Amino acid sequence: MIGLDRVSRTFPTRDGEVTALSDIDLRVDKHEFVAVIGRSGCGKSTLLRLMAGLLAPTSGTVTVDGAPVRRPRADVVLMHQLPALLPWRTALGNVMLPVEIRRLPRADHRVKAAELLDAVGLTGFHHRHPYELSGGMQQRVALCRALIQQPRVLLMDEPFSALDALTREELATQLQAMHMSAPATTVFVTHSIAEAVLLADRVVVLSTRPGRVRQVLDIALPRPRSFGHSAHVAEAAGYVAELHDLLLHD
Amino acid sequence: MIGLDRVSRTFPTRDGEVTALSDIDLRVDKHEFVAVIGRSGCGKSTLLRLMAGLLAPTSGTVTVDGAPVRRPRADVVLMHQLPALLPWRTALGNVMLPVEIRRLPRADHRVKAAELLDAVGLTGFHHRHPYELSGGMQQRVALCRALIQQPRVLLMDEPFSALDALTREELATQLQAMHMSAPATTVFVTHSIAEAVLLADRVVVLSTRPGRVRQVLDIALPRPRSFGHSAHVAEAAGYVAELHDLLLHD
Amino acid sequence: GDSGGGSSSGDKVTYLTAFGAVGRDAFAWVAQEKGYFRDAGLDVTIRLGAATGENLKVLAAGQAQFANLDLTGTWILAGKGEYPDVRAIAAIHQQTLVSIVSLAGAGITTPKDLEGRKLGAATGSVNQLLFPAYAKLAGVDQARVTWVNAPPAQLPALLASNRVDALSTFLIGAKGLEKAAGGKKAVVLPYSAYLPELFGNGLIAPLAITRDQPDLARRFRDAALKGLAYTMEHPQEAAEIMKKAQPAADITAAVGEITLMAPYVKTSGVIDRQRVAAEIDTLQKNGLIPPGLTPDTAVDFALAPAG
Amino acid sequence: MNASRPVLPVAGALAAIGIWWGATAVFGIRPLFLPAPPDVVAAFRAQPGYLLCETGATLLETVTGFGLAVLLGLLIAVTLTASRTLERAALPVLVALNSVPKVAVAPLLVVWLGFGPRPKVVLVLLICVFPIVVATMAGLTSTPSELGELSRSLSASAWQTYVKIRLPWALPQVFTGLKVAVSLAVIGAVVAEISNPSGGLGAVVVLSGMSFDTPLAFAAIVLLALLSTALFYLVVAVERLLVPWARAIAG
Amino acid sequence: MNASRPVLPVAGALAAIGIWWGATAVFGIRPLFLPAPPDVVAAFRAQPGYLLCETGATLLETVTGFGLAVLLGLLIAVTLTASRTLERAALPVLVALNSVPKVAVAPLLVVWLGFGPRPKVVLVLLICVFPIVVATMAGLTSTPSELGELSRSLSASAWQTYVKIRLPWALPQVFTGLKVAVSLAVIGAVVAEISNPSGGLGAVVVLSGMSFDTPLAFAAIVLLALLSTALFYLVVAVERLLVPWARAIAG
Ligand SMILES: Nc1ncnc2c1ncn2[C@@H]1O[C@H](COP(=O)(O)OP(=O)(O)OP(=O)(O)O)[C@@H](O)[C@H]1O
Ligand SMILES: Nc1ncnc2c1ncn2[C@@H]1O[C@H](COP(=O)(O)OP(=O)(O)OP(=O)(O)O)[C@@H](O)[C@H]1O
Ligand SMILES: [Mg+2]
Ligand SMILES: [Mg+2]
Repeated sequence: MIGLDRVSRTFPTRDGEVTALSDIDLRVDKHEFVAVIGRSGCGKSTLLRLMAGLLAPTSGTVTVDGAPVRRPRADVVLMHQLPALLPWRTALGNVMLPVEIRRLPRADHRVKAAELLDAVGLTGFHHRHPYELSGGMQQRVALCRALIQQPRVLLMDEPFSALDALTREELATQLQAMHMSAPATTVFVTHSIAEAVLLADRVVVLSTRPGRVRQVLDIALPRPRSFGHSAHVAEAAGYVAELHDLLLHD
Repeated sequence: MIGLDRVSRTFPTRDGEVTALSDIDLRVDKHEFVAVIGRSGCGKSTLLRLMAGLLAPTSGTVTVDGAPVRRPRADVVLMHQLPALLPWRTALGNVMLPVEIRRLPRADHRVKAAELLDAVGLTGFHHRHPYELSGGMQQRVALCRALIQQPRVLLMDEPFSALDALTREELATQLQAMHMSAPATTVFVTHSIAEAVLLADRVVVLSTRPGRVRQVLDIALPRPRSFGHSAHVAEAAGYVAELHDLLLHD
Repeated sequence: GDSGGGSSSGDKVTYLTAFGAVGRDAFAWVAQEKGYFRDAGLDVTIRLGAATGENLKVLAAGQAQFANLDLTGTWILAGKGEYPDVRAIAAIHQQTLVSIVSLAGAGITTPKDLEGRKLGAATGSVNQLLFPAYAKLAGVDQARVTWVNAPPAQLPALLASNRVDALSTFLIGAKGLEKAAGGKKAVVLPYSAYLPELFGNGLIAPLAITRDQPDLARRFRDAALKGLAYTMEHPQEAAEIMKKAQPAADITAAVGEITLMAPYVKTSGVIDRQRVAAEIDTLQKNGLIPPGLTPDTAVDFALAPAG
Repeated sequence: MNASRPVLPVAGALAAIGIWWGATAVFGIRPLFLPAPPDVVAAFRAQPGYLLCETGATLLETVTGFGLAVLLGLLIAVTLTASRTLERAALPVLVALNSVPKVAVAPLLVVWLGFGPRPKVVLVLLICVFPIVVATMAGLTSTPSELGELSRSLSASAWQTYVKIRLPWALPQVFTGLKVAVSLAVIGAVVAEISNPSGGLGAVVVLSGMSFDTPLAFAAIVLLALLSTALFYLVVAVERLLVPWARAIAG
Repeated sequence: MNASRPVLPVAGALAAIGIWWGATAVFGIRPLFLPAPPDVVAAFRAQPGYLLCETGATLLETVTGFGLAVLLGLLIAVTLTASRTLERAALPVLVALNSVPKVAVAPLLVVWLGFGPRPKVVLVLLICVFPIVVATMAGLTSTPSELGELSRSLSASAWQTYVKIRLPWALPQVFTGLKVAVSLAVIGAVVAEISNPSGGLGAVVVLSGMSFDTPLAFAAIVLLALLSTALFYLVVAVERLLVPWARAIAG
């Protein structure tokens, strides 16, 4: 579904070029859930923006469905690392933005938007503006805005970073359920190794400066998975430890 | 050192008032390290902004050193949940901002700023502007900007939220070392229970809507502590489990 | 644009032209260039004037000591008590040059033809104020004439574009109008045909000068009139002298003006008391000024050449 | 704070009038140059109907021209920011055209458009449009990069990007342009009326100036100032209504 | 893209000239109303030295007045945004004063300040200062709340807050004001010169108008347009130099 072929990306700066990503080869299959982990600044966001068609690779090619990605596609949705909410719209209005832009039926999606906001714990905050919401609340609004589009490819950049441990677990569990019932091809950047192990079919570990694929780990655990209370707790802990070591010895 | 006396804070909104914090009684002693945890939107940021003198309580009083807080004090430093970097200054320039504003000796602090940036892993990025940095890098610059002030009271709002697990651990460990060698009175909002247990003398658990102090837990572990590799691993795990339960049954 | 003389000796005075730098004002630059001012012990700075009212304000504010102004306009204002503290010290145009100007083919050959037509004039100019008197004498039903106000510089374009049928303006502008209208001949109906007692431009000074420094005024008057005499004799050279000081001036138009105004100029600058009295009488009879103005409060006859 | 609402501006106005009055008295300035406030009030009270009627004429021209300028200005700004090529080719021409002094254009407009209100409306339009274009362009090109990426990643059409994201974001800056433009609008109307004094307060200024009735001229100028201030605060009110969020996110 | 750098603006200018020329030819417009480009070029070539010298005079007045307006405008804006009370009291007066038509003020300035360059510089100042004030105030009050909190929590003095945070943040919007103001500056100089034609391109316009030399007037107007455009792009260049980050964070 998504293919990266010897992809590199550099940024020009005043004192020479910075190589964010170098020589990335990666395939994400249809309906697959791939988690990406790596140290801060290793190029995770850059990777997602390449897949989303927001950045062009300096060399190599990025394809979706075999077609080179030249610009953003309607069936690929990126949830940005920052909430990027429109300050003049309420929470609900922000979630409805893609619906309006893609000209989807409004009435249906309004109901769905409200359901999504309730599901992430924002009952009672539908009509608040972003500046009236806490950081974590804003991030959840952005999450709803991505989910309402039901894209074929979902790219998420640290979607839970501003959330407390428990909300994070709840939302990760919901995301897993959604992925099982109606799977979208998902690339999920996270800082939480446990989250990656919970959600992903495969975990891609990036090394730092320049960002390269250090290792790809298959998570062979049955679904639904859960945090620490399942029969496979030992296996899961093993994956976590392995990923931890991989990051540590970058 | 810091005292909150029956403090409440409400925000006016179009459809009535929202109570962010209600009836908070809290004392933070000199050189104490207090961690605050709670679900997203429970009022953690509001709490810190009250202590920093950026918000006035709707009722009750906030004191630092026995004096009511009416405006920001020079000896209290808040690290905001957002990086809030000046886009026209480089990383180093941003770290130097408080030095310039407080008219501290520049040359000395320039060296110190560079050391701090190196310590958080930003070697080679001193002269980059914020838009050339990744999200986690920006947050680390903001951290350095808070630390360079060597305040008597340090208020940190999710300082590591944009960082990967390992960088987080490293920085938490460094923060612990700093606190041991030159202790500042610290209030530390975090989403990571493990981090709270690692760093704090006491952990304050807030409940949601309205935010109240649900429980205050003393962490009676010897320092220096570490993540999972110490002699007290079982005790630490016990604290983590207890806090987890407290949050879960909010 | 500063035409101040090179010599630093002599009394410093500022002189305002009547209307920018056109033919009727050329004599000032001639007097400057030929050294008449210098010979009279004057160090004159020539400033470009605008409308009568603005020039009067500048005189009143003490920013200039002498000006070339429309005497009739000045006296109307003085008569209304708006600005009594100035005195004429010489006449440049013995009769008013105000005229009705239209283009050949517009069908305006007599004053009577103006009925039912649109007439343009400079906003608030004396031309309009004088028209009722003119109309009465010329037998025109002034109620049937429509007036349109416009800034002076805009008038030719209005006529040339047929936005108005005729203008009330100085006849010496007729040459320029012909040029503007693409060579069409101008038809000129001077007010002086019916109102011969009205004066045109003249030299004016504030009372403070005429009363307290009559010698200065006399020296200035004589030097300026000498320039005027030379100008009337050598229109081409006068225009060229002006052009040298004011490159935006147009030689052909200036020569045309000087030639056209010649019949109305007496280089002696004489102001006849009887005619001043007659003019004041006409102005009062037509309700343009209340009673009160006398020839002696309009003209300083000690300074004005008597013949 | 709230009790002082109308007090402060009134105090400011009174202070200004006081300074003016004091100056005329202390320096003994003649009414011809600068009439004292009572002279001006007297001039107004002599013919209030006439003055108010002319105020209405000026208001109509101003508002019509300003309204057209807003439409045209937004259109130009959107067009120029939509295409970098177009901007580079057209902006210099626009700047050059704008710098042609309107005072010089006014007579030509009468020649072309006649004596009615049209040349006046057009002059108002001409004088207003540039600040609106410049401010709107600045606003449209200041969309934060994350919002820009958002709209691109939503595959929003150019039109949608403008309507849903860039234009709302630009609104606070558009209003900067509108505030500057609205006060120029009144000036534009007056310039046109001075050049073609067939009505409006500009005509009052120039005609009374010609007849040396400076108090009447000042009465007209005071009315112009009031008109302009009222329109300015009307724009401010519309801004408060349309972009309350801008003040909420500013600190 | 880079190769086309000078091509595009030149193409735009040529297109504009083409339209102008075509219009004069097709509609048979007489040079009195609108001279064709060759007439204007001829008028320029007849006395280039004179015209360039007058351009210099206008330039000097414009730049001096504009420079003073920048200083004064920033000062006023900082003062008014520093105190809400002051703003509420003084802004209406400022708006009212600004709406007094400058054309009406020009003759008075001559009366008060004489014939030298002073009344012209003052008129430029008067006409420029308002857009700068409005835009700077808008910029200064748009500091994002997190930066506002940052400076408050650093206990920055009012002066430091302005110099280190609010003013740099406002710079892009200040430049919006400067761009509008600089083109008004030229107009202000011309208005002053028209009312007191003792030098400068405005004097050329009015004097050549008096002697019906429309091509010369247009040569002066074209020079004015060039002057204004050059100053505008100078401001743009300074903006690029001072606020490169603004374009970097916009998307
Ligand atoms: N516009 C840019 N200009 C210059 N350098 C850039 C730019 N964008 C990214 N970089 C650099 O590219 C590298 C990777 O950045 P990226 O944002 O992809 O990191 P990341 O893995 O998402 O980090 P984080 O976890 O902190 O968000 C960093 O070193 C960053 O400095
Ligand atoms: N300016 C405001 N206007 C209205 N409501 C506000 C405002 N600021 C905060 N709130 C409300 O106060 C509550 C607490 O917000 P706060 O930002 O303190 O939460 P938090 O604990 O920091 O959350 P997070 O972990 O998501 O950052 C939230 O319900 C929020 O909606
Ligand atoms: Mg990132
Ligand atoms: Mg928070």
